[in-house]
Amino acid sequence: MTGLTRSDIDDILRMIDGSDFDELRLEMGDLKLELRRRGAPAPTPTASTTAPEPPAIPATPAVPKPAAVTAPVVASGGGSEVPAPLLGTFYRAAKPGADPFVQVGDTVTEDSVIGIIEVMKLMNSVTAGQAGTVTEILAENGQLVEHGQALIRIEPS
Amino acid sequence: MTGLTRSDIDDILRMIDGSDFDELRLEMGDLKLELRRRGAPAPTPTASTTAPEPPAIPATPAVPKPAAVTAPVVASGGGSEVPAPLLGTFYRAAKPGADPFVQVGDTVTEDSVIGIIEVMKLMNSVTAGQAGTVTEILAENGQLVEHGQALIRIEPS
Amino acid sequence: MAPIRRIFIANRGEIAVRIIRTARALGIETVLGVSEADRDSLGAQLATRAVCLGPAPSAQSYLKVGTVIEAALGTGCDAIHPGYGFLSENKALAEACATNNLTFIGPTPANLEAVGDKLTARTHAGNAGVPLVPGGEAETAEDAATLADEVGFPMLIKAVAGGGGKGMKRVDRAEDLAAQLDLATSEAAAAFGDGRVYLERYVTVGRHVEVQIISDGETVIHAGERDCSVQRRYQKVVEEAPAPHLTPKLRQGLLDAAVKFARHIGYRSLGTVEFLVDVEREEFYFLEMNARIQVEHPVTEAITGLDLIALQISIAEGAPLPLTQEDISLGGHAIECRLNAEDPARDFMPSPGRVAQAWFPSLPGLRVDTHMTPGAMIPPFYDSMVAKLITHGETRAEAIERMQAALKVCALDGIATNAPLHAAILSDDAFRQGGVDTNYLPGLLARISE
Amino acid sequence: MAPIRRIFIANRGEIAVRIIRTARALGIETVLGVSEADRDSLGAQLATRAVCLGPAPSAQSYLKVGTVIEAALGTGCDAIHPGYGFLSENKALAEACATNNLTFIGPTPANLEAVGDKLTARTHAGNAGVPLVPGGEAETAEDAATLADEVGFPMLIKAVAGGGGKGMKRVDRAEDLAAQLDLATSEAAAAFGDGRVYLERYVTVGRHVEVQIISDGETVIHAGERDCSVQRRYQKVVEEAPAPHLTPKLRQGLLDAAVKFARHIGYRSLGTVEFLVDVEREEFYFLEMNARIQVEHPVTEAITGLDLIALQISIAEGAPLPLTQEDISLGGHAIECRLNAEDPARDFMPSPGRVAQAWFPSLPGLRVDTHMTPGAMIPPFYDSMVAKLITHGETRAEAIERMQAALKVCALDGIATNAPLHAAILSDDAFRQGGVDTNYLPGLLARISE
Repeated sequence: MTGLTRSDIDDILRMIDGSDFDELRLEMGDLKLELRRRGAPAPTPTASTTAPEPPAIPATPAVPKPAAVTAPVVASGGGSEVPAPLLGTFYRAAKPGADPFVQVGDTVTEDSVIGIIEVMKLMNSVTAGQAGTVTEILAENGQLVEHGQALIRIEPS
Repeated sequence: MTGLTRSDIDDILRMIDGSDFDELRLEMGDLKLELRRRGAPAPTPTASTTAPEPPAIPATPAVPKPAAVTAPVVASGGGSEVPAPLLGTFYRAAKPGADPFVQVGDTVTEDSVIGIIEVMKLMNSVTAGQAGTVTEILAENGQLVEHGQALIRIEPS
Repeated sequence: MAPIRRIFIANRGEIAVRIIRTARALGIETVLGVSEADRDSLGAQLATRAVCLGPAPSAQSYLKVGTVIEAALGTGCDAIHPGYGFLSENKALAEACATNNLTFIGPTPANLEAVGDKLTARTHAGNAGVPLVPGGEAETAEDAATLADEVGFPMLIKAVAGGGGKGMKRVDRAEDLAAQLDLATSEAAAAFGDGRVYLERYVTVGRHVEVQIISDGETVIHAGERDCSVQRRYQKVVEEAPAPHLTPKLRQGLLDAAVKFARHIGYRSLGTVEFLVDVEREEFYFLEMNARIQVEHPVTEAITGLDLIALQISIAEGAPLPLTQEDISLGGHAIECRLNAEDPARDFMPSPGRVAQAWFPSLPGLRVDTHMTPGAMIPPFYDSMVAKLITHGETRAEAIERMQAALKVCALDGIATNAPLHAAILSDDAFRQGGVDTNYLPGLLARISE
Repeated sequence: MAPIRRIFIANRGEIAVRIIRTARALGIETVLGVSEADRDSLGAQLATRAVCLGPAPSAQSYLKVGTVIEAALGTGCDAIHPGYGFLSENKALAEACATNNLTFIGPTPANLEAVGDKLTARTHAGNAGVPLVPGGEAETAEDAATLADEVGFPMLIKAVAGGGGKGMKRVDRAEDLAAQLDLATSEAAAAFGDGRVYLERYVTVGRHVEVQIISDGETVIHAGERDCSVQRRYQKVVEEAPAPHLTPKLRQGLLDAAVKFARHIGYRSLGTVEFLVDVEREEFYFLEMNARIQVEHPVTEAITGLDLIALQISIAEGAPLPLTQEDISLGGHAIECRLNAEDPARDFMPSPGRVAQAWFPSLPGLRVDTHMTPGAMIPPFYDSMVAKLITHGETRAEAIERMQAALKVCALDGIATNAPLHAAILSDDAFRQGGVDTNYLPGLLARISE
């Protein structure tokens, strides 16, 4: 069988434990996994009373993609996050005063530059890595970002 | 299915215990596992997909009862286990040479005596606690059983 | 008696781990009897085997003599170590061991009888010529009133079967006597199943000093004294050895009295004779004898270099003491801080729960006895003591300095502890000067809360 | 220089935890730079903050000078502690610290230059009048052959930029020289990015003895010597202090030579001068100087009572040494066993994985430096050393006995470790007699495997 092994579950628990998540639902083929943190509100978002979404088979809005699993910060409110490829100082624009590379609402392609990370005067441009719409800017301009830290969130198109 | 063994479930329990989660649901093929921390609010049956409906799905053999979460030995291969109500020496028969109280295949009722536990010359009879058919004898005759140790397995009728 | 090969530990927490430590060093196997709440405890992980005695409440697990005996026999143990508290001074357990061919790692049933009932112990002390606080038994309010006339107020009511401050009441005025007597009686009955109490003169300025006794039944020696005057509600908080600022005469008087008492009752095993010391008058009074290993034994181990648990096991095996009084030499000064899972900011409410971080690195002169690990669960059913920090230094000042460093460096997170209280004590001038009495900590707490 | 308030630790494992320990005692904050594989490590949990430098491979995380500097600046640190290994002796890091107004907790860039290149260090030693093993640089096989004619076989090829046994080759016969030279060159190039090698006479019977130097740049003192002769493939396995059975004259000669060398190069910080000692001839030769804290520093701390990391920080802050040579007094004997996650039964194959149990209780005279906790993951990317057990006793025999107890009592389960090897060494007569040379451990291993 192709489902999760015990050590997978172990890893998932650890990961979730260290994240800001309150809840995880995972469906893989015939496997379904749900986790909810102590004190977290009961799972209302997906298919409950006020949700206008079609309660069909969940389109897995809250399920992180495999790539996000190993990132230090995983998706929390839908969409995918673009992680910092290296540690350094994050800049949203090419130079002070210039327009930011991206704003919330912008459409990006895989190759769109979304920011710059400076390490010892070396500038490294960061690309979106996927096409979609920018829904949130997560990292602060001019601040240190760790390797793997979420920079922006994209709703994939 | 070949998936989880009892010790896997034990491990998962321990893991969950050490985490901040109150609840775990796992379905793998024909196996469904639900765990809820004692004192955790019962899940509001919201999600259409995974809510366990007892009448709809009569046989959920691998799902331990909530109480089983804190019990030392949980269900593993179908059926329910009868735990030792106290530590002592377990006897399958009323006296040496006598017929055992129960054998595999026997039908028992809630009040059927399934064995005796001796503590300091005091004999304590152990009842099945539920009606069903004995599928396995787990504890050895004349040996120490711990508090909560599984004595026999019963397929509930 | 034959060498012990497998010990059943009828206890929990840090003392279970402490016993396992010495057993491992001696190559002795261990079986730990645990309650349901302690299945995953460090002791259960470290013991050769753990068996579940029963549900979490002590009365249904740790306090069941029959279950403990059954578990020890069923797991092939040849001895039982009772630790402290729980069944450690329970004569029925010691007797059941004898009838079941198990070695009880503790004193004889007769010893337990001689000191278990505090009135009996008082009588023995009197016969042995050891000074006693004026007082006696009181079955009725009338008895108590008569006694009060002889002895004078303030008085202290104590449980005959007691220990650990339970059933203890201070009475300052005659009009309160009857009510407090009732209260103490019912507390004692609840705590020990024995409602008998006795009364003593309450010595208002006193220090709690106790002497470590080691005896194989023939040779009785001492391993110096400990000062446990820093107490809150009769619970020891900080202990140290040696007791600061005793005159050589007073110290020798205490040591001699303790040995005399132990000899008088034919004591065999480790034990501790507790005294109330009136430093100004250079006088002391017998309080009681604890017939078990003591929580604060590490400070004695630190200044003597002994392994008291190893000695206790060796005595239980029937071996003659491997050392004489002359072999005991005291070096330096040691202090113990009891870290409790309790919140000083909330009137020391217990704070059970899951420990996030538990880190006790090796610092110079620091010893830590604990069952805490990252992720450990502190169940709400038992004592709130979760770790003992012990520092040893060449001088008392060095031991204090090392304890202050330990409190700064070690981490026990996720629960509230009384570590801030310890930091306050260690930096307080009166404590640093040394020789405070049992009124000290309540006074400090009052000053802090102002 | 101003007092350090927040240290960036550019390291991992037990030494990161060790640095945090002293920082906590001093009230200094710490930021630990971790790789992805070390996110959950004990150091990351204990540091005031942890930041992820990059992926697991060291070349992409721990070895990136620019990233380390950026991370230190971005987290508001005012100093960098490089630990040992990784960037600890990297001149570029020390220089980048200087240009970025960060205090490098280590020697000056000039010091690193003087000892980083082993040929340069040899030259300095010669100029300082410190004895050297006959040898020199060899760029070509012809150079090497000429040198061999002068010096004689066996010879040892060493990497100029090297350390830790990498690029080291023993050559016994002239016909093997060219091939081994090639091998050593490419190993050195792979390990250090610098393929230069040099040759020395291979002293067949020698002990590895090193001297701990402490210097503020003005006052140069030593803190005694350490014997690290118990080695396997040039990796130290057991270390001790003081070195057993040295004559007072030989010991003084070593200590004086080390101080002389450190003074000659104007060394500032902690450092260690390593010597090869020919005990029979009462001679010794300079090997190299390690310009950093050493793995085995705890044995020196045990016999001196010093906190070397605290001294290192204080020197980096620009404070004059708070002690003179006369203040250093050596007491007792200390031994360190390096516990590695490796399997002696499988030719010491590394055994990374998840630790089930990690329990190192406080035993008398035992210190444990470790980043292991129950459930800790040992990643496969780094050094296999997972804990250092250090015991201190009044005598060498007592230190050995205490180490044997520690090996029996402590638990590190779930992975294979070299603990059985340590037990074998400690019970071996030759080791117990003391003063074994660097051939000892290979010989013992051969005897065991027979």
